[in-house]
Amino acid sequence: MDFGLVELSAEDRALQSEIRAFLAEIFTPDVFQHEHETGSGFNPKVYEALGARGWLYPELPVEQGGAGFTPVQKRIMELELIRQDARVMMMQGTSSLPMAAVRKYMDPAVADPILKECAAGRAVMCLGYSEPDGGSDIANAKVRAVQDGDMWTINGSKMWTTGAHISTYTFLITRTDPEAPKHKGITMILVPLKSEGVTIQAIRTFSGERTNIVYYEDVQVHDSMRVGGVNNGWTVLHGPLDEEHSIGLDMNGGLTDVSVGTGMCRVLGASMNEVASWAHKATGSKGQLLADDIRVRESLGAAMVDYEAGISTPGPMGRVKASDVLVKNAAALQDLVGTVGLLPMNTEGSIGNGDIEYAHRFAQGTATYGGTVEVFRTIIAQHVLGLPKAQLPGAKVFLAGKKK
Amino acid sequence: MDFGLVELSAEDRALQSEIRAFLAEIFTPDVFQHEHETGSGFNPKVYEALGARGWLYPELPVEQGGAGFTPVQKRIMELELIRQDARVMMMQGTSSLPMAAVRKYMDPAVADPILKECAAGRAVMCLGYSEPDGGSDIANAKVRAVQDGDMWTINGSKMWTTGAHISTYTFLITRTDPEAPKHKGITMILVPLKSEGVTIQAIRTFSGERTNIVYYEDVQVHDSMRVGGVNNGWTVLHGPLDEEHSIGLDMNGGLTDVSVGTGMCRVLGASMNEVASWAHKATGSKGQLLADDIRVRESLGAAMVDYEAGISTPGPMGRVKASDVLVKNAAALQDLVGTVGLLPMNTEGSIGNGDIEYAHRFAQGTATYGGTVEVFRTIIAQHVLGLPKAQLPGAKVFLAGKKK
Amino acid sequence: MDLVELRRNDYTLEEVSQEVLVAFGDFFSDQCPTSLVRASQPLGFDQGLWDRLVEMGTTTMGLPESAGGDGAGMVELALVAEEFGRAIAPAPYIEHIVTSRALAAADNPALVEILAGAADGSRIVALASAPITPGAKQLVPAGAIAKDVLAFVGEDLVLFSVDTPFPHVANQGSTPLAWWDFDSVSQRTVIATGDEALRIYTRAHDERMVLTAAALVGMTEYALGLTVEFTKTRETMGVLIATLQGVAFPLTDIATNIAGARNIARKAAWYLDFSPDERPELPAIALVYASQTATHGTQQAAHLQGGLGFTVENDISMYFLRAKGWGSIAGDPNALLATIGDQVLASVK
Amino acid sequence: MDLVELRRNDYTLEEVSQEVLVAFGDFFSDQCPTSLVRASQPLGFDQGLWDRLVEMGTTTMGLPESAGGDGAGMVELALVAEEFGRAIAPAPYIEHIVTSRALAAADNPALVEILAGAADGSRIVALASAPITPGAKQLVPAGAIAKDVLAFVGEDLVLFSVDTPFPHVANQGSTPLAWWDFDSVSQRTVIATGDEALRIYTRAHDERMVLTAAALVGMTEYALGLTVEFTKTRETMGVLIATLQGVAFPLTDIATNIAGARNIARKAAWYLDFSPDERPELPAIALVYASQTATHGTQQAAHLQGGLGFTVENDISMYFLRAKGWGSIAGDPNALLATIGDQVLASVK
Repeated sequence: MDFGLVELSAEDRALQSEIRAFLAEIFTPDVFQHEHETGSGFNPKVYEALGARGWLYPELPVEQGGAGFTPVQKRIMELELIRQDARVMMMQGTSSLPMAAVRKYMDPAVADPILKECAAGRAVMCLGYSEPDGGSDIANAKVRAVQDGDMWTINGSKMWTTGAHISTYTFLITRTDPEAPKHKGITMILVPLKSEGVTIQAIRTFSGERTNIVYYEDVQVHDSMRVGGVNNGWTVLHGPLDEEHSIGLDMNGGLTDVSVGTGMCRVLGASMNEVASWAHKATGSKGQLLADDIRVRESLGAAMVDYEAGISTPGPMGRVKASDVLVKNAAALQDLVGTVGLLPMNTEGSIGNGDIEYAHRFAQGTATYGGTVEVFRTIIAQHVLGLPKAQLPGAKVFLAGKKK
Repeated sequence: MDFGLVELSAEDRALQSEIRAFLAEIFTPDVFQHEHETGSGFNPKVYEALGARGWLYPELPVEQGGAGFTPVQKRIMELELIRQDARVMMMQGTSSLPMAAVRKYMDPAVADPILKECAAGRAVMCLGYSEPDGGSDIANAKVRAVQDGDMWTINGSKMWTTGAHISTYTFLITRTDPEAPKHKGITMILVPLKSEGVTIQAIRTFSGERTNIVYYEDVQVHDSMRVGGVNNGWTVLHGPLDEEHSIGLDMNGGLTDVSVGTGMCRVLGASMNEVASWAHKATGSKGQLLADDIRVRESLGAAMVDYEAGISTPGPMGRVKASDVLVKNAAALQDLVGTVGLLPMNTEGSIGNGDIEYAHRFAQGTATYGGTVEVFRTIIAQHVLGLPKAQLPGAKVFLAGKKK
Repeated sequence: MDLVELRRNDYTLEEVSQEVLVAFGDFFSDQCPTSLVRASQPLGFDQGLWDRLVEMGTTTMGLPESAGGDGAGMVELALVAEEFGRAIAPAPYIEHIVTSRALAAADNPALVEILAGAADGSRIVALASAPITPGAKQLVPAGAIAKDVLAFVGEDLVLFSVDTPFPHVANQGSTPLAWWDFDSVSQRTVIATGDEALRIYTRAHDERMVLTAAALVGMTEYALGLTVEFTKTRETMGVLIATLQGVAFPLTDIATNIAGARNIARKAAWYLDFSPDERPELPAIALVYASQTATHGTQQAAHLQGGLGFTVENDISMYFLRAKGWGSIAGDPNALLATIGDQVLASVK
Repeated sequence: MDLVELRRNDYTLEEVSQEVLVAFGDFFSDQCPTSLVRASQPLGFDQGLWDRLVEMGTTTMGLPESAGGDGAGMVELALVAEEFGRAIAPAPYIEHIVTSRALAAADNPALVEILAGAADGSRIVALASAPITPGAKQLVPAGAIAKDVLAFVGEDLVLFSVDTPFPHVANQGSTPLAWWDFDSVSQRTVIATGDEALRIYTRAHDERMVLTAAALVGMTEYALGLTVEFTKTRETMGVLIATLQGVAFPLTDIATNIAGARNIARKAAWYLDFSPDERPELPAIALVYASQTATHGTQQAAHLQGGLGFTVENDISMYFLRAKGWGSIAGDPNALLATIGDQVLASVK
C-alpha cells in the first residue's frame, strides 16, 4: 500500500513545470468559451499544440508520435490537463480505445499514418456503437455492411456517436452476417466520416454536451479499413471494452485512479470547494458566517464522505458509486446554497461561476455515460457477486448503452 | 375534504370515557409484561374482557356478539385500544379476515357458534397461507387435502402462521386438485388446531414477535369446515385479501386510516415523541439543552416529514412508504441519541424505556409483514402504473409472502 | 404529538372542487402545450397564456369577495396549482396569487388601484423570500415581470413599486427571477405593521409553500407519465423494459411519493382554510416532501429513459430542470426542517 | 481540497500483510463459529476465544517493541479487525488494542505492570468515549469486562482502575457495555497531561474509528455472503430470486459500498502509520462510511432473505443487530460530519 506523494526526480519536476507553463499558455479563455458553446469535448488548437510535442498520447514512443513518457510522467500530464479542464480533453480519451484496436488489428501500412494523425492531434476517432433502438445491447447492432470485392457498402444509423461531427473516423460496429448468432455476425470497420453518404445530426444534452445521430446511406469503405477479421468484431471490441470496464487492478504502482468514476467525483469536488469558498464570505439570516454554520459544515462533511467513497470504490463499482454520489450531492449542495445555486455561468451572483448549477445538470448524464448504472449493476451482479443471469429472451451480454 | 376533529355527541363522549376507563383497568402491567415475554399479539384476559362486552368486534350487531357500534364509535374503540397497546391486539386484526370468509361462505349452523366464540374473545383464528418453500406465491400451496366421504385428510406444512399456538382455528389454503392450474386447484378449510396430527413449532423474530411453522400429518377435518366450494379457494381468499390489500377508498367519511402503514408509522411517532422528551432534558457536550440543538431539531423535522408521508400515502403504497420511512428513521434516531439508543426496555438509561431500541428491530419486520415491500411494489407497478407483468415461468399473481 | 387523535382523514373532493380540477386540467392541456413552455424559455413567461389565465378568472378566484374576487379557498387554489405544475406553465400563478391575497388581507385604501390591477392581471405582483437588509440585493421570484414586490422591512410589510421590473437573470428553472436592488426603489407603501404585518407575511409564505407543493406534485406526475409510456414501448434483451424490476420499482417509488405528496399538499391547504392555527408546520412539511418527491422523481424519470432522457429535445428535460428551482424558490428545505422539528418538540413539552 | 494531487493510489498489500490477513481469517473461521457468538450473548465475551486470541499474539502484535510487542502498524491491525468483524467475534479486540497502544505511547513507569497485563491479555483495558464530567455516568465500551479504563479528565489523561468491572448492561449489539460511575473510582493514574494527553487521546480515538470501520466492512461482507447464497437457491415464480433486478441490484449496491469502505479504512490506516499529520479527517470518513455501509447493508441483506432474514435462528440476525451498535460505540456520525466538513472548509481558506 502506498498513498504517499510521488517523489519526483529533478528531471520530472522540471517536466512538470514545463507542462504546467505550456498548458497555461494554450488553455486560453477562448478555449473554455469554445467548449461552453460547442460542448464537443475537443479543441483543434489545443489538440494540435499538444500533438506537436507528442504530448497528446505521451506514453507512446516518439516514433509513434508520442513522447516516450514514463508512467509517472504520463500521470503528471494527466493531472495537469485535468487541472486545466477535463471537458475539452474528452475526445482524447474516446480516441484512445479505437486507436488500441487499430494498432492491434490493422495492417501497419494503413494503420500507422492514421495513428500518427491521431497522435498529432489532427484526427480524432469516435465510437459507432449504439443504435437508435438498441438500448443497452450493442451486440444487437443492425447497421449493415455488405462486402463486394474490396469494398464494403454500409447502411443504417447509429445513436450517441459523441464527437462524430469533429472526428475523422468512427470505429463502427457493423452487422456482416445476419444469420449468425448476434455476437458472431459483427465486424468492426473504421469509417472515414468524410465519406459520401454519411449524415451527422446533432443531439444536445442538457449538460451542454453535444452528441450525434449518424446516418449511413450506401457508404463505401475499402476493405483495408476493416479492423480485425470478418465476423470477428466481438473479439476486437473486447479489447477496448475490457479496458473501459476493467476491474482495474492497478498495474502502475498506484499511478492510476482506482475508481472508474474519479472524473465524475472531481466535478463534485469542485462544487464542494466552491461552496466552501462561498461559505467563507457569505452570511446567514442572523449575520453569522456560513463557514461556522453547523448545517454548512455537516453538508460539506457528508459530501466529503461521499466524494471519498466515489474515488475509493474500485473499477466499475466506482463508476456506479461516483454517479450516485454526484447526483445526490449536486442536489444537496444546491439546496444548501439556496436559489443562487440555480444561477449558471456568467450571471450575477452565481456560485463558482455556475459550478453548482452545472454540476446538477452534468450529474444526470453520469448515470448514463458509457452504459447506464443499471447495465453496470448487472455486470457487478454477475462478475463480482457471481449471481446467475436473468433468463431474458434476448439476453447474452448487457453492455454499454451510451458510449462517449 | 375534512380533517377536522370528529364532533362527538354527548352519548359518544360518554362512551369514549367509559371505554377509556375500562381499558385502563384491563391493560394491567402484567398484560404488557406477558406480551413482552410471549410476543404472541394476544392476551386471553384482555380478549375475553373485551368480548364479554361485545367490544372485540363492536361493529357487529349485538346478536353476533358485537355491540352495534356506529363507525364513529368503532373508531373511538380502535384509537383507544391503540393508545393502550397495539401489539396485544394483533390477533384481533388477523382473525377478522377469516371471520369474514367464514361468515360469507360457511353453513350458518356451523359458522355462527365459531364466530360467536371469536367475538367473545374465547377463540382466535390464524392464517395458514405461506409454505416453507413458497416465497411470495401463495397460490402455489402444496399442503394437500384429500376428500374421503365427509372427511378431509390434510398433509404438509405451513410457515409464518403467526398466532397458531394460541389460535383455535387456522384458515388453511390446501391443494385439492394437483392437476388443475394452480389457482383452480385450491380449497379453503378451517382447521381446528387441536386436531390430532397438528404440530406447532415456534419461530422467534428479532423484534420479539413469535410466529410458527405448523406441520399437518394425516389431520382429519370434517367437510362442514370447508369454507366455500371445492377448488374455489382462490375466490374465497380474495375476499379477505382484497380487504387487506385494498387501495382503500375511504367509505367511512374519513374514519379509517388512509395508509395501510399507519400502524407502522405510529411506532415511528412514538420514537419521535420519546426523543423529543429526552431532548428537553438531556444536554450536549457543551452543556446546551439538546432541544435547542439544530441537529436534534432538524432530525426530528426530517422524521416528522417522513411520518406525515407514511400516514398520508394511500393504500398499498402507504404500506411500502411506511416501512421505508420507519427503517430509515429508526436508524437515524438511534444515531441521533447515540449509544443509549442501543439500550432495551428495563435497562438503566434507555430512552422511552427502550422504544428507540425496539423501533429499530421492529422496523425490519415491517418490510416483510403481509407480503414483502417488493411484492407490494409489483402490485403497484401493475395496478397503479399499469405496467406489464414480467413474463416469468411461474408468474401469475405475486401475493402475500408473510401473513400476520 | 398525539398519535391517536380522533380526526377525520377525508380526502374526497367536493363537487365544486372536482369541477375546478377538470376545468383547469383542460385549460392547461389546451392552452399550454410543452411547445409553448419551450418557446417561453429562458424568461419563463408568456403574455398570451397569462391573458388567457386572467380570462379564466384565475387572478380573481382566490381574492375575497370584498376585493371583487370569488373567495375561493386554498383547497381550490392548490388544485389549480397542481394542474399549473403539470403543465410547467410559464406564468407567475403562485407568486401573483399569494401576493394579491396578502394585499387584499391588508385591507389598505392605498392599495385599491394596485389590487384592481392585480385582479385584472395587468399588474403582476410578487413576494420577496426574505426580509430586506440594506445593502444586499435579493433574488426575487417573478421579479423580472412584477412591478410590485411585497417585502418585510424591520417591523413593516412594505410594497415596493417600480415602473420597469429589474432585468431577468438566467436560471436553471427558466423562471422570471431578477435581482432586486430594494435600496434603489423609492416608491414604497407600508401596508401593515407589527403583528398584523407578521401575520400577513407568514400566511403568504405558507400559501406559497402549499401551492408550490401542489405544483411540484403535478410536475412530477407528468414527468412520471412520460417515462411510464416510454418503458411500455422500449425493449431490451427481448423484453419491455417496464417488466424489469430495476425499472418498474423506481417508477413505483415515484408514484408512491406523488400520492403522498398530493395528499399532504391538499391537507395543508385544508388546514389553512379551516383550521389555520393548528398544525402550523404542515405547509413546510408539504413543501419539503413535495420538493424531495420532485427532485428525486424527475431525476429518476429522466434517467429511466436512458440517454434520451438526457437530451434537450425530450420534454422530460424541462421537468427535471424546473423541479429543483421551483422548490428552492418557495423555501430553504434545511431551515424548514428545523422549524418542523420545533413543533415535534413543542408537542411533548 | 486539491483534486489533482500527485499521489499514489496503491492498495496492493505487502506479502506480510497478506499473511496476517490469511492467518487471522483462518483463525476466526476455525475458532469463532457463529455458534460461539450466539452462546456468548448477551455479554458478548468469550474467555476461551480471548485466550486463544492472546496465544495468537493479538494483544502484543500492535504494541511497540519497547513494550514487548511486535510493532505492527495500523494497516495490519485493520486487516485483523476486518476478519474480527467478519466473525463478529465476542472479544474486546478493538478496545483493548487501541487502549494498550495509548498506554504504551504514554511511556509512563507507573504503567509497566498494567501494560504487561494488557500484553498478556490477563487485564482487559478500554477507552471512554467522552471526557468525564462529574456527576454523570458513562456507557463504556467493553466496560463490563475491563478493569482499567482510560478517560480524559480536564487536561489529563487518566487511567481509572477497579477490582471488579461494573455490571453489564444489555444492549442491541450484545457488546460488553457497562455504565461506569467514574466518580466512585478512587484508583486513578494520570498517564499524560496537556498537549501530550490530547495527542494520545485523539490518536486512540482515531485508531478506534479506523479499526471499527474495518470490522464493519468484514461484518457487512459476511452478511452479504449469506444472502447471496440464499438468493442463488431460492425460487419465486419459477426463477431464482437472484435473477430478479429487485434482488440483484440492492445486493450489488451493498457490494459496491463494501469495496469502497474497505479501501477507505485501509487508506486511513496507512495514513495513521505513515503520514499521521495529513488528512486528519480520514478516520472519521472511514467510520461514517463504514457505518452507513453496515447499517444499510446488513438491513438489506437480512430483508432480502424475506421472513427468514427476520428470525432469531438465522445468523444474519446477529449481524444486523450488531451493525448499528458497533458503529455507534466508536463515534457519533453527525458530530463527525461537521468535523469532516471543517477540513473541507480549511482546505480552501
